[in-house]
Amino acid sequence: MNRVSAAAEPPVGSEFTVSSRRTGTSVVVAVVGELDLDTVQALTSELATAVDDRGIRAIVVDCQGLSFCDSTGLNALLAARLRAEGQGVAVSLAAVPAATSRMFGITGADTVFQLYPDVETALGAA
Amino acid sequence: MNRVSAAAEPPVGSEFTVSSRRTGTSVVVAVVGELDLDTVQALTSELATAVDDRGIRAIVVDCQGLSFCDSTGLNALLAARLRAEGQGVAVSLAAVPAATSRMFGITGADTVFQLYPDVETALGAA
Amino acid sequence: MSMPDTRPPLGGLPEGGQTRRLALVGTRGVVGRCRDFTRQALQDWHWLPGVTEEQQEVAEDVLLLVSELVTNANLHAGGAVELLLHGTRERLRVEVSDGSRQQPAPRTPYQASRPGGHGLHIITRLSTAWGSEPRPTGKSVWVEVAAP
Amino acid sequence: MSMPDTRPPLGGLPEGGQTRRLALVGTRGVVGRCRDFTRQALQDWHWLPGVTEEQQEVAEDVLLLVSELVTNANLHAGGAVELLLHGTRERLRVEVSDGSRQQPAPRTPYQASRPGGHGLHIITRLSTAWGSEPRPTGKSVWVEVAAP
Ligand SMILES: Nc1ncnc2c1ncn2[C@@H]1O[C@H](COP(=O)(O)OP(=O)(O)O)[C@@H](O)[C@H]1O
Ligand SMILES: Nc1ncnc2c1ncn2[C@@H]1O[C@H](COP(=O)(O)OP(=O)(O)O)[C@@H](O)[C@H]1O
Repeated sequence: MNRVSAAAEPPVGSEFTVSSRRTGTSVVVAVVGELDLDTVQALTSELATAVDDRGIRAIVVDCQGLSFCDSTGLNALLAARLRAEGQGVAVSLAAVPAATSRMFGITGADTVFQLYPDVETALGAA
Repeated sequence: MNRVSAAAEPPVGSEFTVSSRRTGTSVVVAVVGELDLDTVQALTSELATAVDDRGIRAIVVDCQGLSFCDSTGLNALLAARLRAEGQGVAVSLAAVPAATSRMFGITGADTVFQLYPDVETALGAA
Repeated sequence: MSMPDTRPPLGGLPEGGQTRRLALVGTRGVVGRCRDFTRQALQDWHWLPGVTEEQQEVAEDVLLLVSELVTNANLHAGGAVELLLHGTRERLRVEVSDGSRQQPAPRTPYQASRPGGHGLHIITRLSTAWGSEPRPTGKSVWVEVAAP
Repeated sequence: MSMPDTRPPLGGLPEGGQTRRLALVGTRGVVGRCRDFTRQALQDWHWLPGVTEEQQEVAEDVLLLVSELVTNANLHAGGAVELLLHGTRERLRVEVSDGSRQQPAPRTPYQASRPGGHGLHIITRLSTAWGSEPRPTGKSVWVEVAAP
């Protein structure tokens, strides 16, 4: 067998991953990495799946690993919240890092979302 | 002044741009390039803006320049359609190229969307 | 013994086929890069440009399949780690490996009008076979397509 | 004559400042790449890592501003063509040029709870000044931030 190997392009400076775990009627969606125009679709898809999941009453977005978030990320969260509201599902945010917390203050997002210091507290309130 | 220039990385193989123009109560959203996970957010944002625009009754997505579309692109169109339906806005597709047309046949999207050979016909039907 | 193959030879493809691998890092811009890499292989292997309409369509199907596999690895498995193409005169095999042990599973019921679940549906319809295999640090999801 | 500047010198920044340019092609993966490029400049110019909390915050604001400018060029102007950073001891200027003559305009009313319109709101709040200037083949949108 004839093998041709291609090297990867230099690693990009950031990655973004989203993962979900369900506990009872809540879903915890954990976001890790830099959330922006290039990466947002993974979060949009995951939140849409969670919202559409019939048994779900609450979605907690675990932001502990969120190393960057701009208005594109905020838009994804706001859009999911609007959709979720229509189906009686609450969306809250946990462990928002300082930089994103300031952005939420500037944009008023801190008055739109329930914010919790950690996932456990958020789940307790759900 | 001290100048440091950085060369661009090699051009990527594809771009994706979305642009809108309004005619009466319709918006024509033209998509050009390859639509996938990396590029979809531009379409999602533009469609959301069009759906939220109070005076709009119909959105025609002009696919003439769409050189690639996978299920991520389809999902964006389907999600916009669901949202638009809720607000009495019709979403139709015009000038869908052959490859995407086949994908729409496989997924049943051709039974979900009104498809038109060109934008003019779509606007006439709106 | 089988009949002699009268199809035009697929250039660049020795007996036993050829393998090309693209290592991947991160999730940014990876889907398009994988299609570009595949497009190049399809050209070198004379699947592209397709001489007949059917050939052109099969090559386009392959690009769509690559896109669906890599997208799924990015959305559901923390990112694609490697794209592997193996072309022979008879078929093309595409493998996308990722770092998750979780298996792909078609969503049911299939709903044409709703977002979600279309990727594996497309894969099922366009490939001659597909599956998933464990790997030391995750799994790989593969599809095969017959040469046109 | 003004008072002598007692702040620690911003390293790598000669009188008159320094300019760095990143040429951009396409829209794929460009937003993160522009932040990486900016992060490097901020390090070289000693804005990062911030010694005080305020310095750290200003540097983070700059990365957010870059992200917003490039995102807007990608979403509303066919893609960013160039990112330009100009740092002096007093301030940092970021310019993102694109190929569209259309001007950015804040969406009104501003609605905190709805998607859309947050980019220019963030830009207005975090920059000391911002604006848009015509260029031969489009325009550039710029922001300025005072050195911490
Ligand atoms: N590479 C993968 N790793 C883990 N799970 C996967 C992978 N690919 C697909 N899946 C699972 O299969 C499901 C169906 O995939 P698909 O049909 O592509 O639709 P979608 O991505 O829209 O959910 C996904 O929701 C996911 O749970
Ligand atoms: N670079 C640009 N070129 C053309 N128009 C722009 C640009 N940046 C912003 N705009 C216009 O300004 C509007 C407001 O931008 P922004 O506040 O970032 O919100 P959003 O991008 O969510 O619409 C956009 O909808 C667009 O019409």
